[in-house]
Amino acid sequence: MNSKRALGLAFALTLAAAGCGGGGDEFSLPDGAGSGGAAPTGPAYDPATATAGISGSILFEGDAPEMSLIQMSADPYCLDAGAGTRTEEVLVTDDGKLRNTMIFIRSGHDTGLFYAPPAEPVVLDQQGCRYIPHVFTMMMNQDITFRNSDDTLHNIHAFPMENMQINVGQAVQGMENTDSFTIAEGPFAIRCDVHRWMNSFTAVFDHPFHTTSGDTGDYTISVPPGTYEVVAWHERYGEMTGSVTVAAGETAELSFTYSEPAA
Amino acid sequence: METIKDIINTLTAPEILITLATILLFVSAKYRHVFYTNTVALVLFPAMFVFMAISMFDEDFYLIVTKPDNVPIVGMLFLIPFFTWFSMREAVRNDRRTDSGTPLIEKEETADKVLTWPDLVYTELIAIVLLTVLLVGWSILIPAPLEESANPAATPNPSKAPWYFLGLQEMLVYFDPWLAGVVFPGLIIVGLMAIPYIDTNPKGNGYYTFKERSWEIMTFLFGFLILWVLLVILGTFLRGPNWNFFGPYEYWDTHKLEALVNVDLSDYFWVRLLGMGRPDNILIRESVGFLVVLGYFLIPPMVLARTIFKRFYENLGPARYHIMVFLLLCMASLPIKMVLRWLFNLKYIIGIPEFFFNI
Amino acid sequence: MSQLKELLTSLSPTKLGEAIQKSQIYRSVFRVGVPVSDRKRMLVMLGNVFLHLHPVKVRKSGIRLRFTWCMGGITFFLFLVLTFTGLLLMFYYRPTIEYAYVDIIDLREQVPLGIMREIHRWGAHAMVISVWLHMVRVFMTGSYKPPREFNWGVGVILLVLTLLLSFTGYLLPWDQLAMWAITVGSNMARATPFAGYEGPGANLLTLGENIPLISSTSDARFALLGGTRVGEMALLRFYVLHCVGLPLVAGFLMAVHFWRIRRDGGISGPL
Amino acid sequence: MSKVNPPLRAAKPGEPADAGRRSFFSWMSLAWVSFTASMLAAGTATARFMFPNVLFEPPLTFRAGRPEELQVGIVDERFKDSNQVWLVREGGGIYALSTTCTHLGCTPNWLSAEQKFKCPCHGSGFYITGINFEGPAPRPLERFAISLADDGQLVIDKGRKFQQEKGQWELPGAYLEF
Amino acid sequence: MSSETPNGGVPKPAIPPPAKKDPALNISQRGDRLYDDNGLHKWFAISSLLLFVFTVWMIVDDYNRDWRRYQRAFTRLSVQQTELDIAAAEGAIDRTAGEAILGELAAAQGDIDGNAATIAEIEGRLNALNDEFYSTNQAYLFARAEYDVERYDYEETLANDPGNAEPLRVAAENRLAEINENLEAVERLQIQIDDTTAELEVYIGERERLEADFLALRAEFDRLGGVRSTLDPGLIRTSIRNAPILDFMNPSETVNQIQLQNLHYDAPFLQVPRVDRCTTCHLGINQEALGEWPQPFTAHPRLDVFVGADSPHPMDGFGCTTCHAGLDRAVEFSRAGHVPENEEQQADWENRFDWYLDHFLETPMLPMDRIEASCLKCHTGAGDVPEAPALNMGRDLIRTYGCFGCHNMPGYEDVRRVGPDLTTIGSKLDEEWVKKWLADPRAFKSEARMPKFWFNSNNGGAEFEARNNAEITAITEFLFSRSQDNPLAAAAPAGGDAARGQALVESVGCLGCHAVGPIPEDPARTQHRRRFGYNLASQGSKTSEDWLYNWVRDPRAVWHDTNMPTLRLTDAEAADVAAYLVSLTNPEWETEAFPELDEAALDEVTLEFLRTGSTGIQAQEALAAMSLEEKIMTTGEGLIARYGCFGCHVIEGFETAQPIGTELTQPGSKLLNQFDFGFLDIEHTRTEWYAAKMADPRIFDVDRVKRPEELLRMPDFGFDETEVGAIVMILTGLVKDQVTPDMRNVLTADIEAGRGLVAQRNCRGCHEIEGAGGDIRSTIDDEGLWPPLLNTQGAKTQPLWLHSFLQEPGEETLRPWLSARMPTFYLDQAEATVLGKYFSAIDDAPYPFIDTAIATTDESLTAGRELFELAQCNLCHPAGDQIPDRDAADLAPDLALAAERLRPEWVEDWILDPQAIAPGTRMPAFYIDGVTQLPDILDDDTPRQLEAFRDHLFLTIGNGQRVADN
Repeated sequence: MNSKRALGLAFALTLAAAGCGGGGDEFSLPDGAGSGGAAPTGPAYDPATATAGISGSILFEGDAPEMSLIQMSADPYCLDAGAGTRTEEVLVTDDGKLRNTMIFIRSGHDTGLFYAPPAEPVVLDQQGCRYIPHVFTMMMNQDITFRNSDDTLHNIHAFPMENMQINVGQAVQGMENTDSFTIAEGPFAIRCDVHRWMNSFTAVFDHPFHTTSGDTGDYTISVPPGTYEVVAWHERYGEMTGSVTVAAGETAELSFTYSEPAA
Repeated sequence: METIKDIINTLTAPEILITLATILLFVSAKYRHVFYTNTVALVLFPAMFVFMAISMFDEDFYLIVTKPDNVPIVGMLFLIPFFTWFSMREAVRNDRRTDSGTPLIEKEETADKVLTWPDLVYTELIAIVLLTVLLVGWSILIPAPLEESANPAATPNPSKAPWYFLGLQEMLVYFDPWLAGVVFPGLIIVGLMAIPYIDTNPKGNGYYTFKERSWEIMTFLFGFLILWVLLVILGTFLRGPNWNFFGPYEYWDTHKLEALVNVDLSDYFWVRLLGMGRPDNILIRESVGFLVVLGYFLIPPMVLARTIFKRFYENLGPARYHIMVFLLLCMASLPIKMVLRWLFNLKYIIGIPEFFFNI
Repeated sequence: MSQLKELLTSLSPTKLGEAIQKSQIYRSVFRVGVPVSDRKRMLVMLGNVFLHLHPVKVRKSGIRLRFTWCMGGITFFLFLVLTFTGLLLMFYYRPTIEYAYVDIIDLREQVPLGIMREIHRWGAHAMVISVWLHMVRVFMTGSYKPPREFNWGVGVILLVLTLLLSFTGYLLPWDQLAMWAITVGSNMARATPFAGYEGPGANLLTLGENIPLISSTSDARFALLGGTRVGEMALLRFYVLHCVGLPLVAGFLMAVHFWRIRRDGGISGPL
Repeated sequence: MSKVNPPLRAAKPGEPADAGRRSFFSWMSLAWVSFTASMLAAGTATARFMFPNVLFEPPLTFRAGRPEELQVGIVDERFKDSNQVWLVREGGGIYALSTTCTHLGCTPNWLSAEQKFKCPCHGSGFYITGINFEGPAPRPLERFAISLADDGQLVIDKGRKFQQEKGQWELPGAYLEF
Repeated sequence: MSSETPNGGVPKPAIPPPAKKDPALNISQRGDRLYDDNGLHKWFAISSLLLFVFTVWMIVDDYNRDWRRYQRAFTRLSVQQTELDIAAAEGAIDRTAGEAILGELAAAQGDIDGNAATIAEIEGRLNALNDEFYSTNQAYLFARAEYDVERYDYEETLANDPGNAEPLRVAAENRLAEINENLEAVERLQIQIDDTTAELEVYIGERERLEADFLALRAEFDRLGGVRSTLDPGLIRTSIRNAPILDFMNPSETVNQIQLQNLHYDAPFLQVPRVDRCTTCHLGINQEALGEWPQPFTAHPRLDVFVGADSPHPMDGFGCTTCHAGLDRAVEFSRAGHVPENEEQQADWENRFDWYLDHFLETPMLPMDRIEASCLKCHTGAGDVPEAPALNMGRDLIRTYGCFGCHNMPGYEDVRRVGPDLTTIGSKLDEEWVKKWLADPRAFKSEARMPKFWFNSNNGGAEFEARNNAEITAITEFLFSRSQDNPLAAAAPAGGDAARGQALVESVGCLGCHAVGPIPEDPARTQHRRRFGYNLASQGSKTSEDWLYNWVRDPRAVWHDTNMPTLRLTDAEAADVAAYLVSLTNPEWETEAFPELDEAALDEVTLEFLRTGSTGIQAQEALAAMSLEEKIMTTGEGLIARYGCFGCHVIEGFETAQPIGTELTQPGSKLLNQFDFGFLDIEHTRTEWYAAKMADPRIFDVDRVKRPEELLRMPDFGFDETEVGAIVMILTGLVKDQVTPDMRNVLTADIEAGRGLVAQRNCRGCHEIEGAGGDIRSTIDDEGLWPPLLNTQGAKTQPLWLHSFLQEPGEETLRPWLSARMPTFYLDQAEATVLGKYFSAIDDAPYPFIDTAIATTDESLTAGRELFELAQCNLCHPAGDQIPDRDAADLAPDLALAAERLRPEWVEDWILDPQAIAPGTRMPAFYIDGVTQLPDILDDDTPRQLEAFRDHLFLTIGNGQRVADN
């Protein structure tokens, strides 16, 4: 007589009220059933608190690789407007510093804060069939304006993985289009479908602590005091990381050295 | 021919038909010596046959009568009057005998006994054989009805209960289903079973008589013949689509309309009599109805006990008397409600649709 | 030749009859044998389980057709016919929605002696009429008066059972007439006071203010039909009642009825 | 149950007069009490047996979306084919109309242009309220019971219908104030 | 009866005289009693008590069902959840707004009390009007009823006896007049009533509005309160309504069921509709919010695809057991056929639910990893089933490995044999290679599709070695003896460069179907499609360079029935490819030598064949008389018949032989007792048997003593675990319970036929069709060089052009920048039409006659030219002869072809938003969200600009017809 029947007999003998809730209590609500999961809308970040600073330069050892001449015969306008331009993959200043390198904070900043995107848009210009600037950084939801200063057809085609792909054809000189990226995403390329050789690199961050080594090869970032993990990124030589601690009012120095890997 | 049919159609309207039948019943009981004699039978029944045969030529009448399931009711049309006539004739002859002092018909033969085998058993065998012949003949001649397969989506119009319940369905025209369908049938059954316990009259036990039991017989005949058999016949032959009334020779036209102009008692009292709107509170609105119904069930027993039923009250004793009167009042409520409906278009005496409580 | 002739003569019906009656089998079955003498006529009544329904002697007035119209006998006989034909029909009729109607068609079209259905149906109608006439006769002759009042009560119950038997039987062919007749008939059950969900008082039976106990799935009509409408369960339920439930009860009460007729002094007559 | 008649003979010496009766009494009463209890239990169990737990009928009640989804004056035909019901919302509330024409049972169509239901079989015409105003239809369209479920959805019970000519359109359940 | 006493003469004791009866005494004291009354009462009491207890036990046991425990728990959880929601709703009530309204309400009440008198007066008037309205309306209704009757009477008499219809008409007329009069009175009253109510509204309207607002504020709170009280109306009430006998009146704990009219219970010869009662315990299955609730209340995953009311498989239409199987009507855990996923779940179930496997249940529930099998019931078409990757993989594997060669399976009746044609084996291979290949194909190349017949688990032992080799030798020599000559067209020219060949193979498109060496695992589980072509590893050790040259140049010339298309390689290219392929060798395979024939073993095998059809002695004699050659021939032929090689290969003399495998039309419904589990210790269910069989087909011969010819013959395909699972999915999915046609997901015939051909030719190797395919992409990293995406292909190309292109793709080079070439598949007319119809059917574009004539205006034509120049299309697109001087990789399709290639309306959609049609294309976007980037032409009206583009393309550049604008 299996267990259920025995239970029934015992039950009958006691003539207990059959209806009272004897249900097993091994069932319980999953935790957090009540509270809705809204995004942390913490207090806004106050730029004034960025009293400390991190600066340094991107050094380059050995001689820079020879940049090849771009063959622009496909488009007559580019042939003369962009005559003699070379690829800008590796540009070294005459005092041995690597240009067009991104520097940004990966961790150490207060992620609970809400970082408002800067009001003024980033401008990506197309002059002489090349992108100016070649490498830049921006924040999510910050506007980016594409300007076509050439008298030929350009087609800006950004290839992010998370964000929506941006694809804008600009046939008329002086045309401008603005758009924005809504999700923070690591470095990705922006290319022109008409002119294969044109490309530029950008990265979208959810905080303001990012810059490029620009033309000088040096950089400074102002941050609130704290310890930070700093990352340098170059389109050909990849990523280097370093960490630095900086107190209020001080500027810590952090430099990175790249070199051409042995053939 | 058409005019006769129209006259009959109008005559068989429920209000006329039932009143005529009741009058006929009481008159025939009063002049039973005249009515219940062989000559009357010899005239009456052949006349019915002839009337039925002639009517067969009207195809509407033919359609209704020859519907297979209506055959037993046509049979009843002949059987019930015959047996009523026969039992009344026996009663009349017995009464005549008791008046003249000669022994009753049954009395003469009560003393001598006969052997069951063969007299009773043999006659029973013959009856069995004859009945089988009747049944088989009937079965051969008339095939059992089988209409199209049941289809819940298609409601036939009219959809009637089996023929022996048509009396109840006819009552539904006048009463709400809870009364006509449940309470009254219950009372009929209980009332029938209570008859021997109410009827304390010792006389008339085992022989036909009318004079000695006129009251019981008249009540029973009125209840059975008029309120049950006649309503069954009316429900079968004279009720058509939308449960409208159709004369025996009338075509069952589904579009025929009867003006539904029945009004509740509360309407009459508040709107028609006092000319004011019907009060919102249910109890107040229906207070009139309650008064009438309670009055109906409380006052008559008191009054009758002192007047007409004085004799009954004495030899029945209070308990039996009140049960009898209550049952009588319930039975009488049907004809009363009918009359109220025919004369004043009265729908409900108490009308509380919110609680499905309407009388 | 003579043996042949002898054999031929012995085959004559009368001799044959005698030979049979002498055989042990015959005598073991019919204790009394052909009731030729009065004594045997009485013994045959007493000895036979069916015949001993009647007393050995009866009053002449009691069995006058004029008096009893033989309505009780007719009703009982019809009941036997209906039971017999009903049993036969059960061999061909299947009480499911898919087969009920087609089985009845089969009975009409191809079942040998399918007329059993007609006999069953007309017998049923005849029985209803004969029961009513039996009631009329018993009432008109005042045979319900003491000592027969209990038997009259049993008779009324039998009348109701006959009507119910006919009512449940009416649904089984499962055609439009049947289904809608029963729908109309069962709609009255919906209005029973307190037990029907559209009857007065039903909305008083609630548990707290929002749990109605009597609803379309828990009232008298639901019990009668086994559902909220005349469907598969109703057909099955009516089939069981019609073939087993009601006949058993009716049979039982008939036995009581016959017994009380004998006990209360046989067919009524003037004292 | 046989009546307990007093013992005729004198009780045997040493045996208390009523001892037999008390022990005797307790057993018999206990017997009959438990016997009747068992019969009652068996009786109720049989009665319970007659009420099926599960119905194999097509469901008469169904849920018909949220009242907010209906617009005033526009006949909602979403449930016309599946459940043979139109939902109509007017200023004061909502009612559910049966799609069976009261003439011979065909299914009328809603003609929004002429704001009326028109039966294709014999031409009966009904207003948006269901009242018949043309053609052979003898009675207005029937309305089904409509109520609001606890989760805010409309519940239509086709088991209970309301006929205008019997004044049932004012009964509770025929109309849902909304 | 004999008179002597039966017990051997001893007289029986005298019978005691009857006891003295003293009637006067009490019944219990009289002498003539057998039992003592008191004892009787005692025993009667005991038995009655027992009866009572057992009756109650019967009632309680019937009542005490498992699902009640779950329903009570579910109600308890729902109540808790509602209380949480109520708290949240209460928090959400805007307190301040509430106070404001209450304040206003007080004020409104104040001014109502102010003019109470006027309000009372208005209400009085209103009541009077209502009363009057009631009576007049009643009069109107009665009049109208009378009118209806009179009108009917008039009509009826008019029809039947028109003579005296006139008076009735008059009566009807007057009645009509009376009606209108009443109606007018009713309407006038109605207007008055409306006015007075409006008047009243002015006073009390404010308060009502405020009350309504206040209620609206707390509407959600009140609603949830209502929900809470219906869920748990109090312990006593819930206990009463669910008590054992009383639970027929409106119980809250009930068995829930779904009736499925057109899905039938899977029992032989029965068509009983399913009635699923799973929702009796799985109460929250279709409530989205209960995603994380504990089992059995968890909501069904992916409610948008399954179970959800508006999903393709709504619960009311499909129920649960159609896909999950199990006993539909059961309401108890084990009887419903729950099947544990793994061991420890089984242990857990055993102690929590007393779980046991119900052996009488033919269809236990499918374990979650086998659930996709049920999709086959409705998705019977050839196409891929969405959301069922394993099932699609199984279908592809069956088509690639040719199971239908030996087993007849539904849907594969007319598919070609998968293996190469052996009638000309001599001209391709040598005997030594074939012998080593037959012995162990996967030793030659790991991705070989040829299954292993010898040296498996039941004939791998040492004692079988000689025998196996003898059989292999016999078969090989038999095949070579029957091999016809198949001369090669030309010898491979010298100078084929392997490096160039490798570059060609990796770029020209071979890797769409073939792979070289092991195939990397890819997450979307489509690597099995890269086995469509034979793996090219160690090809050099197999065929000669000449053969390869001829084969690669024109495969059909070598084998007319091959699926391999030609890539129109030039002779030089073919030579390079041949050189590269021949360089892929398998050195240690070549060094190995196949063992010599052991004649004794051969005799043994030959004897088996001879014994069939003749006695042992005769067989011996025949054997002795046979020469070695004859032995090899008879054995070879017999073995081919036994192993069913003709199932996959065309072999001379076996073209019409019947497949040898068991019939697999309804493997999913095969009765359990028809499976021979042998001595294997696996769970006795269908899925376990199939899995074991697929993993090692000879496993069931383990520990069995069998004569060699009785050994299991199914070869070992070397499937890995996922492949075994995929094939078992198909086998368990092919069940016998029919599903009515309207439930089946049968696509149109065109799409079915098209999908079949696409699968047969492996178009998905390169192209992505209907969302799946493009396997070659994993071998090309530059997105621009991927073969074109074929979605909207039907709406894009003109049927005539597509038809000719498919048959002769070589004529036009559409995309010069692509290195991969569209191969020629030798498609005949019928096959090309099938594909044409298929693509049009997917995009439901008209087929085959379309109207490409364009009605336009001159203004649009000139605008088209301006737009063309502004957008500088000629930067990338060649147009007939002007070819932009950019290297081929940067060129776009030639616009001159547009006129007779593209459909006009597609061109407009393409230019409007190229990314929508082919994500990742390099075509610039000239319209951002419909706004043009080409200003001041046709006043920036996008549709007209698109038409202008189209006119320019079709009429100016191309030579399309222009409808004469009359």
